[in-house]
Amino acid sequence: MSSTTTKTTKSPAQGKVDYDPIIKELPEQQLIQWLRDMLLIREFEVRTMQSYQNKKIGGFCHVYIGQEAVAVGSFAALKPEDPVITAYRCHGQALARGIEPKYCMAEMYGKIGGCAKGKGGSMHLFDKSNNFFGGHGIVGAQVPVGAGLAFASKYIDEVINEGASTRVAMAFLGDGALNQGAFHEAMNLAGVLDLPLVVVCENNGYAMGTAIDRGTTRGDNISAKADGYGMEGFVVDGMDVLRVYADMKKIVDAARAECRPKFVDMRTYRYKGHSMSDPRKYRTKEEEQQYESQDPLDRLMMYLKATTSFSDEQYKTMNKDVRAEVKAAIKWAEQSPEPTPDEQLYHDVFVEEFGPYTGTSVPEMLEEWEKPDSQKS
Amino acid sequence: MSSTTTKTTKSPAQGKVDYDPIIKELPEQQLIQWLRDMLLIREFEVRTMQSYQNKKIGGFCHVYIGQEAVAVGSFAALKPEDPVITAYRCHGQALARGIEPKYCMAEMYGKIGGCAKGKGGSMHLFDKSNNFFGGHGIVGAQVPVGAGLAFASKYIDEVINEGASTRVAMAFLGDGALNQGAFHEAMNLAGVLDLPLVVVCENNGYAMGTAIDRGTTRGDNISAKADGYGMEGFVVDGMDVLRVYADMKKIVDAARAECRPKFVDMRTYRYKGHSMSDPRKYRTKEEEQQYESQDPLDRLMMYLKATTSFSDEQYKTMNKDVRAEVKAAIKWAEQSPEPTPDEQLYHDVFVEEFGPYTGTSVPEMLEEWEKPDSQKS
Amino acid sequence: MTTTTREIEFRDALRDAMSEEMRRDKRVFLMGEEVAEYNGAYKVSKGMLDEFGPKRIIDTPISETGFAGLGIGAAMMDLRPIIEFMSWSFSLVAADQILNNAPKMLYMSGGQFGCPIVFRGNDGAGGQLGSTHSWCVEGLFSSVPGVKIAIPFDPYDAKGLLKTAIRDDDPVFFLESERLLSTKGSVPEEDYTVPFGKALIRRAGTDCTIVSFGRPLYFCLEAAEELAAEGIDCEVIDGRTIRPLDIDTIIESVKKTNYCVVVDQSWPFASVASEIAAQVHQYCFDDLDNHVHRVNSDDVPTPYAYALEQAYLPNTRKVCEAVRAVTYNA
Amino acid sequence: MTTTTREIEFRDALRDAMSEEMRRDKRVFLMGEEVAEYNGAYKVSKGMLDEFGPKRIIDTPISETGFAGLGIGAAMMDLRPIIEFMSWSFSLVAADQILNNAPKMLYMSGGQFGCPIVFRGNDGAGGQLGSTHSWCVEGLFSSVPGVKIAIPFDPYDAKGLLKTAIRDDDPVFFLESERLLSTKGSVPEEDYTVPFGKALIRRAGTDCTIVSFGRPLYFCLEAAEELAAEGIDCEVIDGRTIRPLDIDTIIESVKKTNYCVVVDQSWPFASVASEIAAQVHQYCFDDLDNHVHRVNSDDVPTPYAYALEQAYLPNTRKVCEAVRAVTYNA
Ligand SMILES: Cc1ncc(C[n+]2csc(CCOP(=O)(O)OP(=O)(O)O)c2C)c(N)n1
Ligand SMILES: Cc1ncc(C[n+]2csc(CCOP(=O)(O)OP(=O)(O)O)c2C)c(N)n1
Ligand SMILES: [Mg+2]
Ligand SMILES: [Mg+2]
Repeated sequence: MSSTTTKTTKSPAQGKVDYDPIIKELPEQQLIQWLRDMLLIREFEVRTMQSYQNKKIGGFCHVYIGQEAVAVGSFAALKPEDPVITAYRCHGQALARGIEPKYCMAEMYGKIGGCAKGKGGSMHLFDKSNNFFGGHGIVGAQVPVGAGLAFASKYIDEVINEGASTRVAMAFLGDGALNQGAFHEAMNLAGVLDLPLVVVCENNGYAMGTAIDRGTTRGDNISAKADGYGMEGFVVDGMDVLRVYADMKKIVDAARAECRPKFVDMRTYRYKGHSMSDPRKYRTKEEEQQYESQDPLDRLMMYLKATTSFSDEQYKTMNKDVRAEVKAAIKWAEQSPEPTPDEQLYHDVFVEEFGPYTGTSVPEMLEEWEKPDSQKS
Repeated sequence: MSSTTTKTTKSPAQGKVDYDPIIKELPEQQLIQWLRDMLLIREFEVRTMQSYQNKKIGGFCHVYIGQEAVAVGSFAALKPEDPVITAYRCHGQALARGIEPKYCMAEMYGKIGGCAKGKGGSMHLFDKSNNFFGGHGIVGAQVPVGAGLAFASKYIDEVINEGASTRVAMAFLGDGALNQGAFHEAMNLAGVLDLPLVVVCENNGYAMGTAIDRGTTRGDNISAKADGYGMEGFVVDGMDVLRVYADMKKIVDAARAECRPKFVDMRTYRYKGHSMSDPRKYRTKEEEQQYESQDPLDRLMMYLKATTSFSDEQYKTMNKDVRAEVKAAIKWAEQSPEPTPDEQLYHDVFVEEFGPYTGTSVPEMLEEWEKPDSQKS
Repeated sequence: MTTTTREIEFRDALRDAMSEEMRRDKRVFLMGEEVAEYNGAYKVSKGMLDEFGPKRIIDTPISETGFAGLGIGAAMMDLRPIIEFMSWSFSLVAADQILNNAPKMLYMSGGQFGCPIVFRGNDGAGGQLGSTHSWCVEGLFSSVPGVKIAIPFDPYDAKGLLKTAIRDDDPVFFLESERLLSTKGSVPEEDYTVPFGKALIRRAGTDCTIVSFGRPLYFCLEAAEELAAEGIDCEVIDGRTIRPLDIDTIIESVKKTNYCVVVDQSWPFASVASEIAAQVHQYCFDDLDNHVHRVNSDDVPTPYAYALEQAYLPNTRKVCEAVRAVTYNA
Repeated sequence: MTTTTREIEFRDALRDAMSEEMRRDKRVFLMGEEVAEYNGAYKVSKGMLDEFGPKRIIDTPISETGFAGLGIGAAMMDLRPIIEFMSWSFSLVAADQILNNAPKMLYMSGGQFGCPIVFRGNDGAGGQLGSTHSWCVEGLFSSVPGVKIAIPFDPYDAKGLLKTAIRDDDPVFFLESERLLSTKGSVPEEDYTVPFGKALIRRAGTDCTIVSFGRPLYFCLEAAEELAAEGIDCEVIDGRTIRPLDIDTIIESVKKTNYCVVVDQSWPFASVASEIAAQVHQYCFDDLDNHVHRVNSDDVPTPYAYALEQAYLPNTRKVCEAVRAVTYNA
């Protein structure tokens, strides 16, 4: 069999577990930063839910609570220049990739200060400066686009810069997206074209109300699908950021070195409903509690406490800090003006100006970044 | 592993090979019939090519020469009431399934006497009376439709007739179609819905000019893909009608008994180009000769000669007979009138008559079959 | 003859149509994402799994090409599938099946295999769903011969048209607006159907003809009231089905009013509004006192922000303005 | 200034455009089924693999959704992909990628990610290819904002428009007719481009305006000759790009001729012809002496049989009849 499957046993909800050696070498500051990153996502999403309930946010809205370790651990294994792409459950990835919360929040508020000037919305967050290629609403459709990011990374290095391929692209999809043709075609293309692509299935066990076994063959071991594309598949415990990082680091490094695709069955759980209107009748409270008892934030906290001098006091400060940051983001979003139809409706449709179309421009978020270095403030 | 792969070693090009016991029990007449069926396809296709060159046949035209054993052996394993569907390389399947050559030929000639009144053409042959559901031009698109045939077979038996599922649907696709999303979605659906569907990949090693290894991951063993859908996969030697029958009989019987899908990697070869305009530069003469030396007609002939009293004389008669049948089909096609725009252009668009649409009616081929039994001549 | 009626929601009307047809005809089944155990993403199929069981109310994975194609195969075997797209926005991944197979099967097979199937689901902007989720597929799909396309406006039509769709021997695209699902209306207790290709004059008038389908009819009717106060008496026509299009009713009206506005929720270019405008000019060339005016969504991707989306969609103000303009009252 | 020209085939013009742009700009690559080793199903990319190698001329499996999406991702990273559909008939399986992603990426990302990509391939009826293989996708796809759509008529435009498409920062659908690939025409040796949104008057005339795109222009020009003999002097306008549409040139012509016929190879309903008809009525209401006449394919699936297909497609006879009818010479 060309595919090997790394089984990671579930780690118990306690600090001392048998982590990979690379974890032990990580500086304390790094671990603390990850805790903060996850906390930021959690807090951001809690506020997102409130704002949605208060009708400040419209449309469909899918929060990331429970899955924080996936985005934070996975991106820690990437270089900043590696492109990433995901589906509509994108707030966590956007934040973990480095977009400022205020630009995300303003986007969901539909304000001009949003990362897409309020035109994209919750499902369509983008950040070019952080190589974050969205935020995509159609299930599975981002996976071929992700293959394109891998292709272009390699092409730019090899054809344009006449060197070796240096980058890896990462494409996320939900377990429900495994059943879209787009996923399948992208997997095969990545295989035949030797693309440096890590396909990460955020396997939270449900596609809306459909448990994976009801909708997906080989739901027990979806890496069997990767094998059909001659692609190595890995199972990773997505509820533990240290395991995510340790496993993903190896996988990403291998994809980079071999210039070949890899597939990850990232086992995780969404604590909340599919979207804001979902009463979650399709699963039990017990199941939810079981996962909540392995909370990725708690697990990292316990590890930190067990292995470093990280204190409750420090955690409190961090917490306060994060809350303040999110609050500021909300305030900023509230205060950012709405885009006006006169200026924005026909803007960003085409790059070129013609007819009623007024060309394009980057959002405020990127104005600084877009400037040539010499002009940067 | 839930999938077992039956490896069939290539049989040497000689009469006495180690066939499955069920082959030995077959009446001689059956074997002779299969030889005739294959010969009919071969002869039909030779004439098709001539007619195409003589511009009697238009559009795209894909002949089946070399693959005859697949259609003949596979359909021998089915019951008449089992529905089948295939791609655009459909002449062989249509004939093997029982459609009269004249209706196929007239269709390709674009005549009113064709199985689709000349509206479908070479890629879109249909025969309702033989449960032959086409003839489909878009690569891969027939596989979900095939899943629907399996679904309906089961539904009619179980829901409408309140009994047990009795039928199996068979869907063919080319190896190139493995890379279409439609194939993937249909495979997964067949798995989760427990459909009695046999998916047969006619693996002739090429999709137009693309050798399977260039376009398809796991081209060495495509059953690995079936495993990703929890589906049993089998390799069958498609150059030997006796092996095809023996293996397919077991596979079809199992699909019927279990009411579950199966996947077949049917190893075969198309002797001619992809379509009439293909110079076959992408492969060697040696390779072609190697396959031609295992010709399915020759192999069955040798087996017949080795195990029965079948004589060269008999073969000659059969050959003459078949030639006459195809010649008659061509004559019939030539003489059949062209459909007239006045009568046919707006006919068969909608069942109902309205506006310019004149309703629908079955082609001549089915007029007799459509009658209630009491009125049949 | 007295008819007992009930006041029900649009979504109930859809469900009643499906349930009643499923009781009449065992060949009818419902398939789609979340239609069974979840009771439908928008609760249209609520309770149907309980009544009909999992063999007839069938949850699918997120495989629109797969289950659309499956439905087509089942229809070729003379079942009567109802295939739900959670949203027509998601039907693009199944475009080949629904445009290349369903509408052409009868023709390609020379009359052998019909395709009696209904595809249905939400169509049009929901509320800030953004660019990918706000498709009005009628703008694209109505170009294709071989399908019928229905757009119901109220619960009465939702039920009556859907029953017609299910009984129809040809493929039907049934386009429901999510924004209408909770609206109410009265519906007879008795079995009834609404025929395809028969427009309904929702408001009679003499000064200007307004033609629309589905949700924007609300704006048209509101506009008509507003305009009536200004002395412009509009006739509002609900086309009901885009294919077949009841151009006769439209022509008759325009011959009377001499003015016409078409209100269409999709993009303007090569749209249903373009077609109706072209046909009205064709058949009423000597009757028109101004060119047909069109109200569409703006010719840009659907924006998320509330103000932008509101500006982008047809609304009452735009209809009023178009009527004033066409009748030279601007 | 003297311009050296060469007489080349349409397919050579396409190839030259791609090759020259690939020499100018390393970001340009060509991807599709059989484009490399097979030299293209229609030999458009013949020899390109030899010149540019397998990293820039890339064969794909039969995965239109996959490689269309791949191209979109690459374009977001500022490469300039040319994605060949062997036929636009096969683009329906990729409809979501090309309609939901490419044209909306810039808008959805608020100006962050453009999508400078060209999708190209055969469009329209070939010759007896039957229902599934004879799509004129402009009838559907032109409805969607965010794309540009070009339809070249001769080798000069094929090359000049394709170069513009490749250099364009926005997504372009480039629709080639298989029936034109072997036609010849003269093309300058020098680098040149043909701008989008500028129609070309292929034949000047005073009595009736005929508007068309791509292959049917042959029929229009033939018809114009035939009609000239009858004393009807037609102006034949080649729209060149459907989006942007150069309505100004059309209006100017109609204001002069007072009559207009639109000839469009796709189905009639909600087509490009409907749109042009609607706009001509809108802008030339007082100038038209008859309603705009349309010549389309018949509103039925494409038949295979020769006689049926010929009856179904636009042709010179139909154009003549339409012009006679519109000018009251019937
Ligand atoms: C093609 C398509 N079909 C249906 C939908 C509606 N839809 C949105 S999310 C979703 C469930 C996806 O589940 P999964 O992929 O597991 O992601 P998760 O929500 O668990 O993150 C569905 C059915 C869609 N957006 N696109
Ligand atoms: C979606 C789609 N893409 C491309 C084509 C053009 N095409 C027709 S047949 C073919 C090759 C198919 O090869 P395979 O599936 O192996 O079947 P074979 O010809 O070997 O029988 C291609 C690319 C098509 N018909 N449909
Ligand atoms: Mg999920
Ligand atoms: Mg093949």
